[in-house]
Amino acid sequence: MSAAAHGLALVVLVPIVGGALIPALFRRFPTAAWGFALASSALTLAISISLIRRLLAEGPFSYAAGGWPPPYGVALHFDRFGAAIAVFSMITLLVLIFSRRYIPAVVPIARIPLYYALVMINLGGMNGFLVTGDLFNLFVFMEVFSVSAYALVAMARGPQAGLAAIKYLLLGAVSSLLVLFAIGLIFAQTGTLNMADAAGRLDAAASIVPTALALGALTIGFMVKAALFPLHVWLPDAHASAPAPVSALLSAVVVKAGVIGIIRTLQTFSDHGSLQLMPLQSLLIWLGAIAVLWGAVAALVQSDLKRLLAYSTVTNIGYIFIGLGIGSATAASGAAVHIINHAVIKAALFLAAGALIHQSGLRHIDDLRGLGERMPLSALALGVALLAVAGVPPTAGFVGKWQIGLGALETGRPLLMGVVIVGGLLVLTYGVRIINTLFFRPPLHVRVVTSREAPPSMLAAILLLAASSFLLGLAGKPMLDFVAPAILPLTDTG
Amino acid sequence: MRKFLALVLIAALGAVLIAAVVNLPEPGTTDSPVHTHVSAGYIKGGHEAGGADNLVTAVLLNYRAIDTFGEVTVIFTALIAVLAATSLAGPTERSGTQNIDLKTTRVPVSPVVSFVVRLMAPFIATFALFVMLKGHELPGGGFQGGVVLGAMLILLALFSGRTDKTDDEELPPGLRNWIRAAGPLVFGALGLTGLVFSGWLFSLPDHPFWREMVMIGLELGIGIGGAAVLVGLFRALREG
Amino acid sequence: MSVSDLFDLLILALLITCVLGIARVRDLATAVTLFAIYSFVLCLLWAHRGAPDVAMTEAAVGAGITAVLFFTAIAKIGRREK
Amino acid sequence: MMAAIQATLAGLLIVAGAAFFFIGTIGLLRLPDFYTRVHAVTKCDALGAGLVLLGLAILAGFDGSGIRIIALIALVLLSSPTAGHALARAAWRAGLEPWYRKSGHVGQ
Repeated sequence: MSAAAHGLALVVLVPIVGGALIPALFRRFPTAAWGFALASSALTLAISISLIRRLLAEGPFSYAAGGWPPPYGVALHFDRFGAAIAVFSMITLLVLIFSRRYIPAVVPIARIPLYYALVMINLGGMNGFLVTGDLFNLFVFMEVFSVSAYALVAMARGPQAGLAAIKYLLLGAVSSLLVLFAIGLIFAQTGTLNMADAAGRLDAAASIVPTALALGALTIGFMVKAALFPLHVWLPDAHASAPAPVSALLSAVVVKAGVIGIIRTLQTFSDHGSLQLMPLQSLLIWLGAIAVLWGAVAALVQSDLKRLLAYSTVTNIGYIFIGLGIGSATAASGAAVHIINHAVIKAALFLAAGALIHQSGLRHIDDLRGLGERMPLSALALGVALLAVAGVPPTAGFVGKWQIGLGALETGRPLLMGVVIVGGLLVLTYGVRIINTLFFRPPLHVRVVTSREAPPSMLAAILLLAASSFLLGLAGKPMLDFVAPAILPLTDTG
Repeated sequence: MRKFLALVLIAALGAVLIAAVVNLPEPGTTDSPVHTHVSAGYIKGGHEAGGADNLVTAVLLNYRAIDTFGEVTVIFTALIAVLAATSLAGPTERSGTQNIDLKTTRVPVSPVVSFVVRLMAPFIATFALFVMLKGHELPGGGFQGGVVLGAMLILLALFSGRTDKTDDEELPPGLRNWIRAAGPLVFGALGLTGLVFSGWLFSLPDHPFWREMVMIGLELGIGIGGAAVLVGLFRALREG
Repeated sequence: MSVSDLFDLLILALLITCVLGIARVRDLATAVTLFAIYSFVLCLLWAHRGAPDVAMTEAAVGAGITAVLFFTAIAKIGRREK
Repeated sequence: MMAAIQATLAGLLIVAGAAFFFIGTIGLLRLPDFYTRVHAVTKCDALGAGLVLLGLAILAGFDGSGIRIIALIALVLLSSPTAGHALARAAWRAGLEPWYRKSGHVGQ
């Protein structure tokens, strides 16, 4: 039992307890909450890096919370999908750095500690969701990050954010109930909540009907959380009206929980002998393909920058699901890498857009003309991230999309390759349009002329993320190799 | 038309749910997996290993403590969420004009009700504490005691006849935030003590006396924290 | 069918009646009252099925605190559904 | 002998309590306005539940659970009239007019 394994429980414990402490500690000094949140997320990041080091040395490992062996206790499990917690912690850290100057401008000062508490609790819930090996525990941590996400959306001022938060809350609550119902069905069939144990015992269950329905309910529930077409309706409103750092967090990190949830579902049910996952996977391909095209076209017609970015998330979630649906080693590892790469790119996009909007006070794309001259670094970061999200080589967005397209060709689906390419071109179209607007059009709005470059704390986060969304493309091969062992068990399902 | 569509959707969903449930193993039969697998292990080992006569408490605080940690976090987050969302009005509109209107329209509290509520409050509080402290032996526990305590406090806030004063005077605000976070915090403490005493995070001490003490501490944290959260929700909704 | 089963059936019928009522009424205060009744009946079901822990929580939260919270919210937004 | 008396007494009390419940419920359905219905329903709670509980207490004997039931009776006797009072008072404050017979119909 090396010390690193305790980290599996600590990546949950540290951010949540840190978050719970913030309102109590910083009631008198609201702005000081920033430093504390930063410190505890840095600690979380350090712990998750130590977990990855152990993973590389020894392979996947488990931790029995409370010392109770599974299936009696809750087993936490760390595999190569779980390694995403390091990236998510990193993004949360950068979002927190960005928030330092941004949040006091949009949140009443007395509520600032609440914002930091919610961000930390959200991080803890995400980490718990990613590392748990237990179905009910999965649900509990899903609730932790969902409830905090609803509240974070509602933090923005104005009735629009409130309505968006309520829409998000309603759909999210229905999806949570579906997941809970499915967990109940699985428990009634197998008598266990441990995922590995349940996977082994599903075959012996008396009837296949509840098992199949549990699979369906889990898939639909997680599809809502992942905002896969046609269950994405909550996403554009929520992500467009939330404060910029919250949009970054939600689009980059929180929707990925739904994707990981589907991966865990496929893992659990892939052992089931008589249950064919084939129809589910072709459903995922179809929905993913529609999502790619729908998201790209809807983004093209948006005039609001943040709404456009929100639709771009719909597109990218579509890509990931195409990859998972194809299920071949090439495509699925591409999808897994795209989970990470899109997280980095989308965080860069939303933070850069947030900086532009915050400094100029304008959010319509046409109003932003010529802002590139006034805020060169933020605008440049937005441009790089836009190219990355379109999948221009050698940026980070290219790796995943290329692999997914390759996988489509390998499995004899040239049409799907076409969808991947067309989607990329559509994204490139609006990307170039925005870059053109920012840099090569004369200013139209008077506020553009008086805007100044974002403060250093915002710039640091934006530039780091934009640089990573460029450089991660060069690290494509090692990343693909890293996720490959985790993907293998998924690939026999097809 | 929309009504009809909704009806069809609900009926389809209902049919699916019913189809799933009727195909489940019969509830109550001794050989269904629910009773033979993990639960059987709890029943066999729960008393000694779990350290509580009430198996529900043993599962909540011992076997699946990390789940309970998540649950108290959700409760705490719900309060934070409501507090955050009530800032929707923005800082300028929050100057008590609305409250003054409410006060003038509010019916004064009946002296009879106020007297009876204040007469019964100590009994309810005693019961709530009893439920919390005895949760490891009898039905009950932190969550149950907490909601009873919270209900009592809300009842007092509604009827104590002190509507002219703000509730802020009941507890110093600094302390209030600590108490609201009590649930997650006691589990944080459990995480660390578990590591010190038995080498696992979220584990209870092996010694029966200390285990009982830790369990009571957890129940009190869950209960008092939960009650504070409920009162906070009530206050946020009334004033926010 | 034993008396115990009949009791369950009666409670289930009451639950469904309450839910239909909640869906039909336009007055929010009535809906909340019906919801409190629903919770209380459900509490009986929990107690009868041997889950006193859950029954106690349901009685306090469902029939007590949520009703108060709902009424507090209704006091702000008005009691008629638009 | 003792047990028989106990059981008979308890049975009588429980039946009496049930009768109050029955009458109270009829009152709830048949009485003309809010105030009279509150009047009927409060009888259900206070006397109906009180008598049933008293019967149960006699059946249980004066050990732990019997004493607990007595405490319950005290609570019911306190809370039920208070609830009735609060309901009627709220209705009155809200401006609900009590029902009374129109003068032309008196005595019919």
